[in-house]
Amino acid sequence: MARVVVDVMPKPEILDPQGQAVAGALPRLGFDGVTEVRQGKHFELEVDDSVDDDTLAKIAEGFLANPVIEDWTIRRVEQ
Amino acid sequence: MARVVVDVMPKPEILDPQGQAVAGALPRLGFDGVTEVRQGKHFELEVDDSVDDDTLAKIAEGFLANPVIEDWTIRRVEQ
Amino acid sequence: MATDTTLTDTTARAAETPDAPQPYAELGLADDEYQRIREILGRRPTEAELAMYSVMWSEHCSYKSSKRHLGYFGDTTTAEMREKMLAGIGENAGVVDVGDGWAVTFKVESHNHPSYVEPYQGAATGVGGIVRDILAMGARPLAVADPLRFGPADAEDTRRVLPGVVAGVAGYGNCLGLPNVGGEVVFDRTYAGNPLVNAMCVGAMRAEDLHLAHASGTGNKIILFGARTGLDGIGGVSVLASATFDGDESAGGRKKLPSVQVGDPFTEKVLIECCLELFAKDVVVGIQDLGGAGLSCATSELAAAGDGGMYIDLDRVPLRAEGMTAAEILSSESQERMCAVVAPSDVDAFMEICRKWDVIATEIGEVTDGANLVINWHGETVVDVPPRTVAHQGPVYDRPYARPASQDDIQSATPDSLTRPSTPDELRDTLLRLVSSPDLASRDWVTQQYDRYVRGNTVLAQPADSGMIRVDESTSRGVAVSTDCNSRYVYLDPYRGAQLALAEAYRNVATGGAQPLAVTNCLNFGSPEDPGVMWQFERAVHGLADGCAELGVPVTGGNVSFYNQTGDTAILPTPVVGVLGVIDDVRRRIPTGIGNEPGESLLLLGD
Amino acid sequence: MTARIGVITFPGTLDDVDAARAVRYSGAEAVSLWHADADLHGVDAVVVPGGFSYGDYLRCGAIARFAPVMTSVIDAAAKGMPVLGICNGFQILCEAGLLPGALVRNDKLHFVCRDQWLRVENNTTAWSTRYDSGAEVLIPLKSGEGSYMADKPTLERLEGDGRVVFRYVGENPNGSRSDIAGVADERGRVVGLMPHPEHAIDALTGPSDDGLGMFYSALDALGVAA
Ligand SMILES: Nc1ncnc2c1ncn2[C@@H]1O[C@H](COP(=O)(O)OP(=O)(O)O)[C@@H](O)[C@H]1O
Repeated sequence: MARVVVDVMPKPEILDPQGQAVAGALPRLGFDGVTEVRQGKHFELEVDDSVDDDTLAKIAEGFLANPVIEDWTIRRVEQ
Repeated sequence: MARVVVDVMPKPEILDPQGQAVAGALPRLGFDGVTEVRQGKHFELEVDDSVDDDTLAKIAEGFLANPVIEDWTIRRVEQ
Repeated sequence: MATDTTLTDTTARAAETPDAPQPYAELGLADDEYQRIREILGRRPTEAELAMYSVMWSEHCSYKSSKRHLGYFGDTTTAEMREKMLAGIGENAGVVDVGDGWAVTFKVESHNHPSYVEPYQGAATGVGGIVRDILAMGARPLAVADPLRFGPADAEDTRRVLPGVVAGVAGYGNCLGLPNVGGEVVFDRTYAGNPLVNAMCVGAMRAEDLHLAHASGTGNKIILFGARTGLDGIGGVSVLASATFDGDESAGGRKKLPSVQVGDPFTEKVLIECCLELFAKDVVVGIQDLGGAGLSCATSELAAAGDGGMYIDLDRVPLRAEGMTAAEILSSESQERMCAVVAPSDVDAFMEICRKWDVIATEIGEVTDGANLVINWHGETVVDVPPRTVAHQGPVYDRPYARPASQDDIQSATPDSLTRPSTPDELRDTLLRLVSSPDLASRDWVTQQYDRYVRGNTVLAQPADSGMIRVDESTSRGVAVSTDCNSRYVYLDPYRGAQLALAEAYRNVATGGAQPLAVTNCLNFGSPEDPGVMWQFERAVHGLADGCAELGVPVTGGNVSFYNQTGDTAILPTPVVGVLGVIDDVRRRIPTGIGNEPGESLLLLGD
Repeated sequence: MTARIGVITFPGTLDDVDAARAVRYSGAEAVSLWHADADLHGVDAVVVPGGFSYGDYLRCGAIARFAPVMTSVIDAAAKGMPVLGICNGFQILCEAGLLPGALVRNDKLHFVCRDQWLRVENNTTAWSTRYDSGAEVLIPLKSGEGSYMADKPTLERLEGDGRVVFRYVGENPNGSRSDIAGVADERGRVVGLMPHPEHAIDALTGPSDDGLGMFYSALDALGVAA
C-alpha cells in the first residue's frame, strides 16, 4: 500500500475566484503580506502497490482534474 | 517572497462524500487498486518574508480551515 | 514573456508597412472581407484593429448569414403589434410595456459550443452573459430559464455533458439569486457532439428607467467596471502575436491560450446590485455589457450608437495577466465586466457607489467630438476606426438556400407506416417504452438543483407549463414566460414546426392565466453554408414571423446560433421560441394540474 | 411598540429581501443592516439571511463571519438578543461560533431545492414558541452544503439539552447528522436552520405559510404583540 497525493490547481491563466476571495479577505482580517492566493484541490489516495505511475497519471488527468482548466501534480508519500 | 502551501483535509471522523464519490467511481472507470480517497483543499500562498510561521498557523487555523471539521498542514516550498 | 513594445503594431506602422502579411484567414476573415477592411481604413489594419474586425464581423456577432432573413420579423410587425414594444430587435434585449408603468425585458442566448468543451463553465457563463444583457437595459434581472438539448441519455458523452451543464446553470444562477422558472430537457442523437445550452433571462424596470446603449456628449467619461481583464477566451487571437511578425518563441508559448472562460457568479451578483444603484442614482448616460467580443464590442457599439467619437487608453484597463497585447486586451472575453458612459460631474458619485460594492471601476477614456474610435496603447495609437464599420457594417451574405431533396422522403414517412400495438402485450410494451423514455421522465433530477424560490416572487415554476414571477408586490402584477421547441416537427416542416413551437409557448403562457405579449427566440441551426440548412432557417423564420403576425405578438429580439453540427451532420433545426405574457394579478394564476379538488369538471377545448 | 428586526446584507446575500418581507408580514419593522457597518441601529432582533455571502468561496460563511456587523451581532447575542440564521446565515453563525457544529457538502453532492417537511423538536426557543411541539411544517430547503456535522460529544450534548430545534422528516435530504435541520444555542435565543422559513409565508409564493411562525415567535420573545 502506498499513499499518493494529487494536487489539482487552476491553470495560471485561468480565473481563480476562490483564491481571489481568500486573498481579498486576509487584509480585512488583519493579515498583511500575503500577495497572492490560489486555491485548488488536494486528494489523498491509498493505492495498492500494483498501481503504477502511469495509471496514477491517467486517474489524475482523466478524472481528478479537468485538464481544460486545471493542472495537476502527483507525489507518492512515505507513510 | 516565499511560497507557502496549506493543505486542508476533512477530519478522519468526518464524512467525506466527495472523496467517497471519487473512490466509488474509479472501479467503474476501470481503475482498480485505489482503496481509499479523501478530498480536501490545497492553497498556494505567495507571502512576504516578513510573515512568520506563527502568523501562517493563525491564518490556517483561524481562516483557511474550520477546526471543527478540518485538519491542516503548512509547508514552505522552495521556488 | 512581455511582448517587446517596439513591435507594437501602431496605425503609423501599419501605414508604413502596407504589405506586412496578416493572419486574417486564421482569424476567420475571408479574402474580400479583409480587402474591405483595408478599403475602409485606407491602409492595412493594425493587429488590434484586425482582432476587432475579425471578432465583430464573425457570424456570431455580425449575423452575416441571417441578417437578410431576420429582416422579415420587422417586415411582418404591424404598428398595432408594436404598440407595447419599447425596444425591439437591435437592442441588447427587447422591452415590453406590461402596464402600471412597468417595462419588462427578456432574451434568450445560446452558449452551445463552450458548453460542449467545458460543460460546467460553458453553461455558467452562458447564464452570466444573458443576465448582463438584461442588466444593460437598466432592468433588475428577475428570473432565468434554460432550454437544453443533449445527445441520447445513455450516451457516454451525455454523462459528461448533462451533469456538468446542469450543475453550471445551477451553480451560477443560484449564486446570483435568480429563480429558475422554466426550461426544457430534450434528448436526440443529433445533439450528441453538439449540445444546445440556451439561457433566458427576464428583467423588469420602471418604463422611464430604460437604458439604451449609447455614448453621446463630448467629454463624457468611459468607465470600465467589474472584473479584471485576463486571457480568457482569446485562443483565436493568439495567432496575432506569433504570426504577424513571426514573433519569438516566447510569445509563441502563448499559443495554447484557453478558449474557455471561467465564471465568477459572486462578482456578477455584486455587479448587478452595483449597477442597479448606479441606475437609481441616475449617474449613467449609457451602458453596455461585455459579452462575446469583450471590449472590441462594447467600445465600438457604444461609440457607434452615439453622436461622436471615442478615445480609449488601453493602458488603464485593469489586467489579471502579465504581458497582454493590445489585441488580446480588446478581444478578451473575461466575464463579469460592464462599460458605462458617465457625465464628468457624476464620475465621483459613480466611483463612490462602486467602492461601496467593492467593484473595481476605472476611467478608461472619453467621448470625443471626432468621428472615430481611437485606442491608444503605450502612448501610441493602435486603433483608429469608424466605429459603425466595426459594429454595424459587417458583411451581409445572401447564402444560397434550397429545399433538400431528402425532404420529400422525410415527409412521406408518416405515422401511418408505423406498426401499431395490436395485442395487450404489445400495448403494455409500448406503454412501458413510453414511460421509461428519457423524454418523458421526470425532470426533477435537473430542476431540484435549481433555486426557484429566491427573492420570494416566484408564483409558478416547475412543474407548471410556464414560469410566473410577481413584478410588483403592491399591485400583484406579474409576468409569465415559457420556452418551447419540438425540433422533430421543425425537421419535418420548418415553417409549420416553428409555428408549433410558437403556439406551444403561447399556450403555456396562456394556460397559466397570463396574456401573451411578446416573443423572443434562439435559432439553433447547422452550418449556413449548407443550402439545406439555410432553407430550414429561412422557412423557420418565415413560419415564426407569420405565426406571430397571426397571433398579434411581436418578435422583440433573439439570437442566432449557426454551425451546430458534428462533422457533416447538422442538429435537428431548433428554433427555441420564448413567449412573454403579463398577468395583472398573480393571485389569479392557474396552477398546472387537475384533480386538486373533488368535483372538478374537465373540459376539452379545440379539436 | 413595533419590534424592529434587523436583516443583514453581505456581498452575495440573496434572501435579504425575502427575510425582510417575512419580518413585515409578521407585523414587525424590517431594518436593513449593512455588513460593513458595525452599528445595529437599535434593532431588537437580527436575521442573518440566506444566499452566497462572498460567493461561499473558501467555505460557506467563512469570510462573512469576520464582517464588522458580525462582531456586533456576537456581542448582542451574548446579551440575549434573538438571532436567526437561515441557510447561509446558519453557516455564518456556526463559523462565528454562536452555534456549534458545521455544515458540509450534501452527501449526494448536488444542490437540492425542494419543499421539505420538518418536525419542531423544541418549541421553547425564541424562534419556535408559536409551534406545537412535534408539529410538522413544510418549508423550502435549498442548499448545496446543508449537511449538519458535529462530533459525537457535541451531538450528544445537543440532543440531551434539547437544542435540536428542527429535524428533517422522511428521507434525509443531505446527509445531516441525526437528521438535524436546525439547532439553538444554550439559552435558546440564537437559532440556525438550513430550510427557509421566509419562503413559506404565503401560499402564493411558497408551499405553505408555516414559516411565519418563526417570526411571530420572535415577537413573542420580545414581548410585543403582533
Ligand atoms: N432545464 C430546465 N430548467 C428548468 N426547468 C425545467 C427544465 N426542463 C424542464 N423544466 C421544467 O420542468 C417541468 C416539466 O418539464 P417537461 O416535462 O419538459 O414539461 P412539458 O412536457 O409539459 O413541457 C416544466 O415546468 C419545465 O419548465
